[in-house]
Amino acid sequence: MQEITENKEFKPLIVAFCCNWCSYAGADLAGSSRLSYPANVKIIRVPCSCRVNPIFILKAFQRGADGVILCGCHPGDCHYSEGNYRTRRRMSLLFSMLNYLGIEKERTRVEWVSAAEGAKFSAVMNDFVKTITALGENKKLEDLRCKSKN
Amino acid sequence: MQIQELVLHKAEEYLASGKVDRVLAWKKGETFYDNSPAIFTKDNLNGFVYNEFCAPNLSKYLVNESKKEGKILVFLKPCDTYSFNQLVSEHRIDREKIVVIGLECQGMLDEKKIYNLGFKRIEKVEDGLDNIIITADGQQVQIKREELLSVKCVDCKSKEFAVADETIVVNEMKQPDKNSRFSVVSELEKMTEEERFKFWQNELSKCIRCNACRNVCPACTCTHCVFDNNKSGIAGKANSDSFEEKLYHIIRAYHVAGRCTDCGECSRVCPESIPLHLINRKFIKDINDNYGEFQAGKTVSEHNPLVDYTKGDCEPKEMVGK
Amino acid sequence: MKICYYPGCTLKNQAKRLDDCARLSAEALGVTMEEIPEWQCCGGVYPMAKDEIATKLSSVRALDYAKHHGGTLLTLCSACHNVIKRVNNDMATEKSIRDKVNNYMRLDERYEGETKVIHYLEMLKDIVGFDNIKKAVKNPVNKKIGAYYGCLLLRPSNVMAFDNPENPTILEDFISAIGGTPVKYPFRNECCGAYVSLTNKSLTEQKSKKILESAAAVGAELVLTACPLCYYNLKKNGGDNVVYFTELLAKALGVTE
Amino acid sequence: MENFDIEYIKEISRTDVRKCMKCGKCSGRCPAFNDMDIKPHQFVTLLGQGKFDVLLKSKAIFSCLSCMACVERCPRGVAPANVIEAVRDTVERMQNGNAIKAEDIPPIVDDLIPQQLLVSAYRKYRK
Amino acid sequence: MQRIGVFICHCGTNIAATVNVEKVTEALRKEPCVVFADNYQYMCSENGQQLIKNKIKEYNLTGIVVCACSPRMHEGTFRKTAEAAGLNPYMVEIANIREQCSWIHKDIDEATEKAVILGRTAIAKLTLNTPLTAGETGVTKRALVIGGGIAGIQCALDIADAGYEVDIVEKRPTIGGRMSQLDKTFPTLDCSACILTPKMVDCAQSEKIKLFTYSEVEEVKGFVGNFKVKIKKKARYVDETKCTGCGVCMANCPSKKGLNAFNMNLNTRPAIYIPFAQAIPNVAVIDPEQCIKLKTGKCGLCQMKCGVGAIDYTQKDEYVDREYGAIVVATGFKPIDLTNFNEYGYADNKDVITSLELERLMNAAGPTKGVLLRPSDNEHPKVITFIQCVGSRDVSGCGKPYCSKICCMYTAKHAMLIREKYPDTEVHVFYIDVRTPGKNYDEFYRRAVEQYGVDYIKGMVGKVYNENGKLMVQGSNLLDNTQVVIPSDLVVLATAIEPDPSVRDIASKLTISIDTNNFLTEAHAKLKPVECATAGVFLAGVCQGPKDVPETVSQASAAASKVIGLLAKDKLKGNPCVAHSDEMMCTGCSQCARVCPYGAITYEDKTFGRGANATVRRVAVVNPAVCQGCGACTVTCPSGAMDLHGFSSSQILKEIDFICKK
Repeated sequence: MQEITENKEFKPLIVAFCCNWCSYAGADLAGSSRLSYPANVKIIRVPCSCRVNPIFILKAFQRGADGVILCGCHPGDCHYSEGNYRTRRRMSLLFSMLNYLGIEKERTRVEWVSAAEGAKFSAVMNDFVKTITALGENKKLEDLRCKSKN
Repeated sequence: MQIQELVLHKAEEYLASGKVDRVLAWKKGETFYDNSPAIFTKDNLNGFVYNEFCAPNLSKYLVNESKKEGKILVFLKPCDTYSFNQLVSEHRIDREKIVVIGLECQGMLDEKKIYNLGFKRIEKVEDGLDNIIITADGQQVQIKREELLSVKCVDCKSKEFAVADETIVVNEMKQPDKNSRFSVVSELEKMTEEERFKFWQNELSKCIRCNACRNVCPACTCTHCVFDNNKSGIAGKANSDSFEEKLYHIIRAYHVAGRCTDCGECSRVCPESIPLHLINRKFIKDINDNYGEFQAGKTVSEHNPLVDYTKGDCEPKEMVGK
Repeated sequence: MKICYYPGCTLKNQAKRLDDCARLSAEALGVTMEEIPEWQCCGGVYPMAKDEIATKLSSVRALDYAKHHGGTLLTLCSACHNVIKRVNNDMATEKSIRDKVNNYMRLDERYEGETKVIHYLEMLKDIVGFDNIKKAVKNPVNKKIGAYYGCLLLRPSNVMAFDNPENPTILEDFISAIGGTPVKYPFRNECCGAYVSLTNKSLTEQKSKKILESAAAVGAELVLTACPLCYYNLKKNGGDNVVYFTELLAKALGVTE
Repeated sequence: MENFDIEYIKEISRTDVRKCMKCGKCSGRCPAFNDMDIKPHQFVTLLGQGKFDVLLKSKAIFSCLSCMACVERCPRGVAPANVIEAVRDTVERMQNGNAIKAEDIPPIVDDLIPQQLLVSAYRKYRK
Repeated sequence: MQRIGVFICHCGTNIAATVNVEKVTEALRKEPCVVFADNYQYMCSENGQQLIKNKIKEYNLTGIVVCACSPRMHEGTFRKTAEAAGLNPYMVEIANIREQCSWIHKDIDEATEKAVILGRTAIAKLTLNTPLTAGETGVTKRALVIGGGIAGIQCALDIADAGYEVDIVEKRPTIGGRMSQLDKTFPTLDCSACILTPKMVDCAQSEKIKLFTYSEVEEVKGFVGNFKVKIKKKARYVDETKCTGCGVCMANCPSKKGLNAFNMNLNTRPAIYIPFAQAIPNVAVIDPEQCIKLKTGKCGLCQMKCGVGAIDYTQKDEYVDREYGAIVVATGFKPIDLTNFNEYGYADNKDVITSLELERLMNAAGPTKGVLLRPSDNEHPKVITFIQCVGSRDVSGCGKPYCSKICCMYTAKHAMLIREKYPDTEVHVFYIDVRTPGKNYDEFYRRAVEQYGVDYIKGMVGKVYNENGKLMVQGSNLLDNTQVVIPSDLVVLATAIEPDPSVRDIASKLTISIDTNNFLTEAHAKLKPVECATAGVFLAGVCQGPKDVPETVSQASAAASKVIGLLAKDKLKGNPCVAHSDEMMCTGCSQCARVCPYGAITYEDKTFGRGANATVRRVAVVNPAVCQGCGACTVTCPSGAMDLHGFSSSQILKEIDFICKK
């Protein structure tokens, strides 16, 4: 049980990339509906989930993120009609590769959140924080130079 | 007639007729194994060689060669032809300027494996098809070819020419077993995350960032590589810690994903013998398993699994760790 | 093929005919109903309250046995089917019930609603196939028959998933398969009065009579049921023409007199 | 000892009465409607209003046939039958108030009565 | 070196109650490049904006960060403010400290800390911003209206009236839509055809309007101002230009058993038919499923009888390519399928009908010539019971969760009309609530009760069954707490409506978002009710949400005014946040063009260097007018040559840095 007590102290840093049209609006709706999620979730707005370069995700881990989540419109609802389909392939392959290299598969996630799904956004973030908290700190993809700035 | 002579004849014939101005082939090096890519002209065919130590994939050299004036004859082994097609697809080489001669390949050899047999002084290595005849330390031994194959040839993907204007094949080439190619990837997949992490941590920590893999890779033909570009945010010339090793290899593999033909040059040239092809092959396996079989460079094509998609593609969570 | 079968107490007693005919017919259609050992009474009614655990254990025992013996549990009595299927749904979807039941039962492997519960009629429709029954019929029934579904097979439809709850057709299809002419009447899915017949006979009488009148109005010569309690209530209230559906099946197949 | 109150009924009923939009379809469908002092839709309303005593005095809890017609047809996903059963369970558990006693049974049993009926009635009317 | 001003908004107490704005101001003031930082109660107010403008000038700011509500709310506002003060509007960054901070966190310290981080991140991003200027594109001065119901008709007429060309694409053989099936309209009870058909005729006669009936939208390409649409004209097997609509073919057609969809399948029509007398265009069409000639090769009677030689059995589907500046979707609705509601006996009883079927039974052009006769035996029904909310407000999964909005009013209309025409008829209405918000609506409903004596019963029907030829309607009467059974001759179900199923396909072709009920999503529920998130696409009618005729017409006119506003422009200012390729790094590999959904990327052979050193390279070129700025190309580009203005890789990486900075 010691582990769990330790984890309680640990507040993971979550970087969430949200597409401007659906998921960022979903996050706004979560806000206007006062549906809370932990403050350690920080959102970066991108025009479309397909703007997210694997480099961004790796960089976030390097800088000390413990979990990275990418949110976009539901497949079929992309504002740019097909961006999220590309995201789906790219991230499937990237996350599969990260897992192949031994990175915990729970650390990366893709979720489709529409502009109407404020409740889903909040639920997803709460769940992701919970998952990452249980998983513990990101040690496998950290950059010690960045950590030393603590 | 031996294949080496046939190849040389072909080069001479084309040069003499004026159909081509230059020939891209291999040139004999100082030792028995270090044959390297070279340009030959009508006046200079010195050191022309084709034997079991001609592993380098010549396709990539055409990127620069085809920019120059005149026509070029290139010799490509079956696996090299895929890289050639891929580069044509990406408009990196000008097909019009090139004559492709496909060459028989029974699998190239790895000199390290010969040295590992324990010889002190190797005098001669001869190709006896199934067996390799080595004369060393005053004796002659025969070793099965499979045991000496270069890492890139161990799991040969195909003996078929994806493209060739002519071919030179003396002995029949045996089609490789398709299924064996992904067996090591599958084994790695079966390990736990921790085991895999250890495996790769150990392998990638050997990386000295010599960039040999990148320089040899036929898919890496960017004018300026992102790793050399200060604006990219990931520029870096040395591995300062374990993260950068991973970053470099993940991003490199990702950048060639869907375009990598699995030619294995990266692993062949790695001075630290890191099995880099296992990273690329994982992408290929994931693509095959989830988006349908795909072989980059099989044809000159607009398609690539990373630019295509279907509406019914699986979700990341359905693929990761499966 | 063999399927685990849960008969239930009434089928061992008052409704023996329902059971006997079902077994004979199934055998003739190539299905062996393997009665599961040491089954216990399902309780007759599904306990709806959230804290009802003990009353569900007998069903879970039967379900767990079937899970390890083919994965399917066949029922015949409508009441047993309703109780077992709904308990199974609780085990699959209600975490608090699932945990409590499993804590109590201490099975080698947790039971989480894995077993598929099918009613004898679903077996006829999906495993044997009504077309094959049609082919096997020796003595076509040749009567106008009103199917009486009652409540238990159909409702609640989100759990029972048996047929369209307001416009079911499976019994009518069955009737056609054995050579009868199905007649639809509006009260075929109304309640007969159920267990209230023990304490409020007039309510049951009123409900049952209405059903029988409704069937008679469309010219039904026989009324079919799958439930011993419906059978009783209807019989008690003038339904001399009420029969179990398996009785007709057995007759049509020529396995009984 | 359990604390029998309105919350107790709400808890064991496994249904959310706040979802009710007061359309009355449950009562429009109920086959035992005329035998009920409190009607199906009223059970839902009274539970929502917290009228514990009124619910406990209901006789209708013994008329409900558990036929599930009200549950089936509710457009809002409310289960009036669950409320009725929850009230009945509470009444029986509170007072140890069994609606039928063992000695009541023999006189009403006839030759044809199915076991199922006795078992069901026992389940419904005794705790 | 930039000179950045930071403006922190209290948003009244919306932000200030949870975020210590003073602390945030202090912290952000210390950030590099920041020369000014202050907070204010309402930054978006006139005074707040003035503050920003003053400080831009006073401190000679090169960029501003506003820590306030979501950029989706006021990014545009602050960009305009900056522009007014002489700053490039794209030198503005917003830190979302309301929706994504103060509103979701309770702990002041935690929220303040997060606000500081978000502010720092925005400042860091801003240090890499560059002034951007929007490009311009031309506008094709023609609009497309998809759907030829009252919404499409009104919209097209308004656009045409402003002098612009407009095409209507209608999948059925005639325009008119659902309204053409209605008998009378509430709350005035005018005859639907009388008010609709003149508008239909206007459409046909307008020089500006082109009708594509019996046609569908096959493919949509392009973007606002420049849509390219492929229209499929289905084969009518009748030459539209020759047919005079005389009807001789119909009279002679031997295959007469096709269900008449216009009459809700209550009667039949020949294989060659004109949907109804006032159809526009008044041209026959052959149903290929039913036509003997087309199915067997034999017959050909209509061709023989046609005086103008209009019949052409060899006609094929045709495709037409058209260009448009704007598109209006007005695809309308249909009543839901009643399979899940058989407690009302619709499947088993001919005399249980939907309200739309009743419209046809009451209409003079309907199957009964306007005499109300019940379908089973053509008798006058003496007792008619209406059931409201059939499938509406149903969250059980059987029906629709929303209120269909029109049923209360049309039921009152039906009840009233029946009582007026057949005073000996008894009319009952089961209702849950009567909803009549609208001008003269409640008065209308009350008239049905007070003047016409319609019996409204508060309660719902549980079962409808046939007993001795009477339809027994069993329901509750909640006001006297009884269960009633009304023996009726006709039962009318106020069936819920849902968007026409074709809308899904249209939505995906136009990339407009659609909700779980298949209604199209407007750009803003209150302030942009007829616009779509996709620029240049507008909505009208029930495809966006349940509406009655007056509301549909208003929305259609609103959409038309938006279209006219768009077409009136000669140039459209684009979004400057578009992709651009660094030609020094581009290898010309062509992957980017393959992922571009807009075809905005092309390649050029470009000469680099001079004289002997000159080399020719193939490089990507982005058309900024066509690019919509999704960024798909930036990730596909392995050499990092492709980047996106406003969301550049270095900006995003900087944001990551600052978010992760501990």
